[in-house]
Amino acid sequence: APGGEEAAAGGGTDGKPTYAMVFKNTGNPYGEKMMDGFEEAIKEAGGEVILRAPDQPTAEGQIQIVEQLITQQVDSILITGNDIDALQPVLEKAMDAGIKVLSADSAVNPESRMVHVNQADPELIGRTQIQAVSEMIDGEGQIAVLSATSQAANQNLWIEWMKKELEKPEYENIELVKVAYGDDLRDKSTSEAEALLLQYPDLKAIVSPTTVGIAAAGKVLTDKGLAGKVILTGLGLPSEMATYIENGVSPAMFLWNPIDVGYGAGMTAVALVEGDITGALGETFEAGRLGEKEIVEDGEGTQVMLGEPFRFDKDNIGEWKEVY
Amino acid sequence: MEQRTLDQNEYVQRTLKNKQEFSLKKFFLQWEWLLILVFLLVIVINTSLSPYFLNAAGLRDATMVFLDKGFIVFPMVMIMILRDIDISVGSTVALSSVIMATLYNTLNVPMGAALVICLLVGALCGLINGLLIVKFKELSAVIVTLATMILYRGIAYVILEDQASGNFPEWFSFFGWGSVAGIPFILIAFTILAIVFTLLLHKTTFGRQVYAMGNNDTASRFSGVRVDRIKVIVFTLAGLMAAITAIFLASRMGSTRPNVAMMYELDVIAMVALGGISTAGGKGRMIGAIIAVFIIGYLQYGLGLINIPSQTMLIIIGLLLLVSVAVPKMKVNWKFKKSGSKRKLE
Amino acid sequence: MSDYVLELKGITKEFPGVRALDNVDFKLKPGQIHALMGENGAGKSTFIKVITGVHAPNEGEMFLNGERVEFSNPNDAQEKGIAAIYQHVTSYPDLSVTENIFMGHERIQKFTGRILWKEMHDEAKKILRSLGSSIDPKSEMGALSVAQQQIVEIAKAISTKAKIIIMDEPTAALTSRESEELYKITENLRDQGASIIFISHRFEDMYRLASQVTVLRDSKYIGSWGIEEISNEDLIIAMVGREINQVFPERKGEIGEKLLEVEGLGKAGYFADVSFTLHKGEILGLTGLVGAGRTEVCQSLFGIMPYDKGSIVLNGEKVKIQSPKEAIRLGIGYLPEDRQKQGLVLQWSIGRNISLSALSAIGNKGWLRDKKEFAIAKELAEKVHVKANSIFDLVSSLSGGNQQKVAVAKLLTAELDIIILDEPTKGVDVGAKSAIYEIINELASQGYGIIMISSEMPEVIGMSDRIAVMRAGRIVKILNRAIATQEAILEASMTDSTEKNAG
Amino acid sequence: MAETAVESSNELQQEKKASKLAAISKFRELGLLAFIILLCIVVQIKNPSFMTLGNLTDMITNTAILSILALGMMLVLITRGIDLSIGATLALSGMLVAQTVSVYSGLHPLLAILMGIGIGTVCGVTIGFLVSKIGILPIIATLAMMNIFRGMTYTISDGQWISSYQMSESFVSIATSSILGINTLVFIAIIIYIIAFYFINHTRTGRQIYAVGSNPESAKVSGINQTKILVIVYSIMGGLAGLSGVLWVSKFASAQGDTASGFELTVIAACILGGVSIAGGSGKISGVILGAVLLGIMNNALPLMNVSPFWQSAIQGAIILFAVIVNALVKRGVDRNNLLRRKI
Ligand SMILES: Nc1ncnc2c1ncn2[C@@H]1O[C@H](COP(=O)(O)OP(=O)(O)OP(=O)(O)O)[C@@H](O)[C@H]1O
Ligand SMILES: Nc1ncnc2c1ncn2[C@@H]1O[C@H](COP(=O)(O)OP(=O)(O)OP(=O)(O)O)[C@@H](O)[C@H]1O
Ligand SMILES: [Mg+2]
Ligand SMILES: [Mg+2]
Repeated sequence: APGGEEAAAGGGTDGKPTYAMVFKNTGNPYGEKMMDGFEEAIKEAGGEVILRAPDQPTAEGQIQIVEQLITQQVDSILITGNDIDALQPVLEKAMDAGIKVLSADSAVNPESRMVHVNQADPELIGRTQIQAVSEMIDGEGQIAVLSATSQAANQNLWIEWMKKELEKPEYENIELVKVAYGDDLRDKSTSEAEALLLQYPDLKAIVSPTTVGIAAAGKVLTDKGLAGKVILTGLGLPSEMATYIENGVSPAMFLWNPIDVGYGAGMTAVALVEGDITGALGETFEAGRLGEKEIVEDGEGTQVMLGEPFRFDKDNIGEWKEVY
Repeated sequence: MEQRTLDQNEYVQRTLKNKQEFSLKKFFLQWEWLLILVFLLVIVINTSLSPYFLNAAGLRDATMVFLDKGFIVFPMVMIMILRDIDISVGSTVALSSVIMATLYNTLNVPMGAALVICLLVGALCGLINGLLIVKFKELSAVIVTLATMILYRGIAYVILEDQASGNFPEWFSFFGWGSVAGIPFILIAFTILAIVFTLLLHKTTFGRQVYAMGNNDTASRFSGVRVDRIKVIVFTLAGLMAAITAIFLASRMGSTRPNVAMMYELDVIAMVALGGISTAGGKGRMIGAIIAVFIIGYLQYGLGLINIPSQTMLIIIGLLLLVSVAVPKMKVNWKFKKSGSKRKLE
Repeated sequence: MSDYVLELKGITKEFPGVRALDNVDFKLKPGQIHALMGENGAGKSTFIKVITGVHAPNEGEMFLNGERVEFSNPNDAQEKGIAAIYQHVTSYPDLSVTENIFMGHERIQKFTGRILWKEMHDEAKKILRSLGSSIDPKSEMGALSVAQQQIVEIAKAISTKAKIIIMDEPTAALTSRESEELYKITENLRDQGASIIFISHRFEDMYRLASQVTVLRDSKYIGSWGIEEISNEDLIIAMVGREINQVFPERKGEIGEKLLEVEGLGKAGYFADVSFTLHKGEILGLTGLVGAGRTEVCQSLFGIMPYDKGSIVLNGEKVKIQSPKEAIRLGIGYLPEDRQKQGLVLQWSIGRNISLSALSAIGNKGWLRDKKEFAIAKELAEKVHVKANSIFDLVSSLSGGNQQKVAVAKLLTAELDIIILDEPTKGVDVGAKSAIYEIINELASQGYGIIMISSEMPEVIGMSDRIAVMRAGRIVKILNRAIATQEAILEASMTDSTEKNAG
Repeated sequence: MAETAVESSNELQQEKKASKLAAISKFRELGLLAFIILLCIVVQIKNPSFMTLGNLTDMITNTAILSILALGMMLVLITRGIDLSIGATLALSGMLVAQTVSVYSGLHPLLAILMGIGIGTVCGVTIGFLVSKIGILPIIATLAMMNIFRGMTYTISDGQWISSYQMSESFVSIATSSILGINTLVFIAIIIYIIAFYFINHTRTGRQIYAVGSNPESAKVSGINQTKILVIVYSIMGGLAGLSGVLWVSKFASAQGDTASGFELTVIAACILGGVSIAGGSGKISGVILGAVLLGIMNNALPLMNVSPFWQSAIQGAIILFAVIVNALVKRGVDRNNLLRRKI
């Protein structure tokens, strides 16, 4: 497209480069925090920011938005994919138009992006949760996973790694009895959590690698007075989980800082636009307050790894719950 | 009402006119003019708000993105004229595209055949809806399609589980991305089908019977209209068009999954309603709904270009729907006054 | 006190494009049964609705017992003791009979506002029994037959203990026997001090009941006479503006070969053992009490409600009729009894209605052909003398009689042998009635075989060559015109079926 | 008509018999009830923990909100309307109340509930006004308002959720506490049902709702104020949705922008399963309860039966379809039987 070439020449409205971010859906505090971080990074670098999200978490909605961004000749698009493959054609179109495309948090496939910004190593995320739960239940007993939707790429990957970790001999007394899906809906997650408890009376722990699921499970365990009897861990927002960590239902859970993820992704976008990096393996760049980052391998593509999952427990939840 | 003052003895013999008088007033008071006005308004406002809006390439690409739902609008117009509703169309899109992808990727069926089967699956979904609705008259279309909405998507989940299926042949991307002489293929397909459906609804005996049923189902049956058959055909068409949407959507996304086209039905219903087709049945025209597709499409596109948050977009579209439906209600009064004053002048 | 309980002066009511009432006067004396007559579309029903506050008049005044009143809604009228039985049954099909009777004036407990169901059921039962009906007050209104619903409507008017009761064509759906019942009720009400306005197209009703008659024509007040002051001929002239010489016209054609032979037709729960024959050019009257199942038999022949027993032989060939489309193809046409619900698309023009059942014949390979359609519509509409400006007039804007003519015209589009007419003159004025009779006769003389359902005794006797009498789902007697008398028919329709002597 | 005198005693007996029969056949949801019982038996065989007190309590508690909403939807459907905006109304009221609670943690739970009802009622009155005064078709008015309310919820929440730590103990305990040994949610639902039963069956306004739906034309002639009735009905629906918003947020201890998105379809499904007619005029509380219960059982039992998550939706769809078809067939059977009984 003719518009694309202009964009490639670095056209913003007033000369400043424009950076767009497209999150999964609107009204998601995790996404809001990521956007905050992204904005912070872009402001530091002196660019314009566009923050968008469809009202439903669908790839179709994101495609529409990306089309609009292409027309606006932005310089870079950061996307948190609602679907790993479905955005490929439109993102390829964006790249053809000279726009720097990268994903963060929830990846799109390597062909659709130049680089992915990974909040934490999926392997590490999966393994850490099993290590934690093992410690909490003294390496023995039944555990179950309560996930988001059955299609959620992130969650599925993490669950894969959990299963791998469980193959290690030190976990031979731990049995993963079921992976349930609460579809990130409050009511469904609650029913699923209740069903787990009923179906497996000897259940020792629930691992829920999703914000809505872990909070719903926390609520169920609290209401049923099962604190200490059935352990809860996983990935969740500190604000949502504060109550259940403070009341002992969940001794600890994990997450990374979405502000940092957004910030890191913003810095990566800036580096791409300014030509410091191209997304090739081995390149390094200065990621503001996060220090120097290197582009590493990620299957067939490349990624920037931000850190390890952060552990929240009684000691630190108080300060973090106000943050996000 | 002049006949009242005519000679009463003329009671028995009387000639009737069979040429319809052309009334300019009536012509211009059609709902579609209002829609065109709204459409122009959308264009003007968008152009003034964003320098990128009146950009041929951008407009063309935007058209490619929002038109896929438009295919379902055609049969939905007929369904709503019939006083029914079909909320399973989104699920039909998912199921037919998932089956198409599975056939091609897992069962190694040639893509051409997979496309045909996709259309057949869509039509079959619609046919099942139609048959259930006419065989079980005590169930309304809402409940039948509500159940099949869950069922069809459920089957799509059973087939593909948590997987996406893509890797279509190169040429398949033509549907969603290709152009002929600079005009997007999807726009060409949409235009052709728009003409076909407009003719079908307004120029054929079939369309006439659809309107008859929408106005008075019983009287139509008593007049020898095969009401069941027509209903089944219309619902089958809805399934077929959903399958066409499925093809364009899968092509555009390069892959498909069980959760595509979520909530499409509500968007489609909104477009049809904005197009002046009343869910009370029997009224409205195809052209209105077609204009409505473009109004909503370009409105969303234009608002997107100035980066209005999607929550605000929701509110704006809701208001647009309300206002445009409320205005003609007030038009009645206006028309009344207007015609009164006119009469004095004549 | 005024001499009149109700007096209206200079009432004018306009609808968009229609002046339904034009400077109409009306006076009702206490304890009087006052007939209101006029052609279809004369404005009678509209006038009633002005009285009951459903419509507000554009001009004019209304006095109740000499006192000026203005009703803004039907509740006001009800409170002042005016009750009405409207022309088109205004029931709530999903609600119980009791509720239908008491809608708008439920018995409620003071303070709590609780509805007193038991009291209402008992009262409803009492009123229904006093009307000689055995309807269960707890049953659902929609499950009742049209006649039964009419009774409930009457019960409703009685239950309000109204001083002025208005009945808009209450006998339209009733047979003479049931009408007789209604006459008694009406007279009883009068004797108890109520004043009654009675609208009907049947002269028998007026002569039997009324002491005063007021005529409207073309929205205007024509005059008001004591019943003895005006002759039948003058009254007809006042109503339709011309003379109608003979109500049942002479017929020319003769009866030809056998067209239809029905043998042992039955449908579980509706009718059984129905056998009769129909010849070319013959009019077969089908009568009986309301609810006898006449409609069901005919709808079976037309494929609406397929029969499950028996056989139909058409032109010497055995046929099985499953759908209306098939029936029409085989040459059977049906004029439904409820023209508004079953016969016509009210929101459509005359032309479109006429062409609806012949679309495939008018169209060309599925395409519509406007010219041909309009030409056919015009021809047929003129043939049955529809009174309108053009074939593009909406059917909803026509009066009842003209609507009925459009419905008849619809039948003539197809190539039919047999025409079934279900209550073809229900609620139709004298003028239109005689026009419809003429049409029927003309059709018969053209060689159509005609089955005519009717509850009006003079009509059946005046028109039919033979008369089949139904009772409780069976044909109990078939009478020849020569021997058919009111008494013979009544006897047949009421004799217990166990001692039936089939004809 | 008037054979009363002759065969009065005979008729009386027949009448009694007939009315008994009618009473059975009047219970239109017979097929549904049979289906539910059958389903329960199947589930119980597959997983014996289904019929335990604990599980039943969970199930009923989880169905309480659905059943409250279904009641309001029934009234709307009876008037020939539909309300697609309730999910959004619920979210809006839940979010506003949660925000209020997070600021004024001392807010009495009762006030929070009243506030929710108030917000919902305002939403409902708006819709009622659009439908009755301006004459916009309910499906379109509520579709539009659904967008508007949902957009407002996102806007006022600014993308943030209100989490359980921001809610006071007393607020969260609305959903967890019990009254007279019954969980408060269930208790509220029962109270609402009792009030509704009285309102619908024993007050004039209640009956007028049916009248308006059964035949709007006659309602006009009977002098029923349709505007009033429609506004009342949509306000009740709104009020119940607002109440449900508070209960929802309290039950899950979290308020999100996308709370209960798409829930309106579940609610409508419950109503229609329960025999409420989309065409208006008919619908009974008993039916709606059964409809809600059937959906509740499905939500509860499918996870229990260890059904693959990929099969859940297909099975759910099939069950709904099957249930309505069975119900229709049973109804047909009853009607046919009645017909055959008629002697001809
Ligand atoms: N609500 C309305 N809107 C517009 N026109 C109306 C309305 N009601 C009646 N009319 C018109 O007013 C005229 C008088 O109608 P009305 O029903 O009062 O006649 P009628 O004397 O009762 O006839 P019938 O004997 O057929 O019942 C007719 O032309 C009719 O079409
Ligand atoms: N006691 C009854 N209980 C229930 N339904 C009845 C009863 N009696 C009659 N019916 C039904 O009521 C309907 C009869 O109504 P309808 O008035 O149409 O009969 P009809 O003989 O065709 O009379 P008409 O020609 O006047 O319409 C039929 O469906 C009949 O089966
Ligand atoms: Mg009238
Ligand atoms: Mg009949």
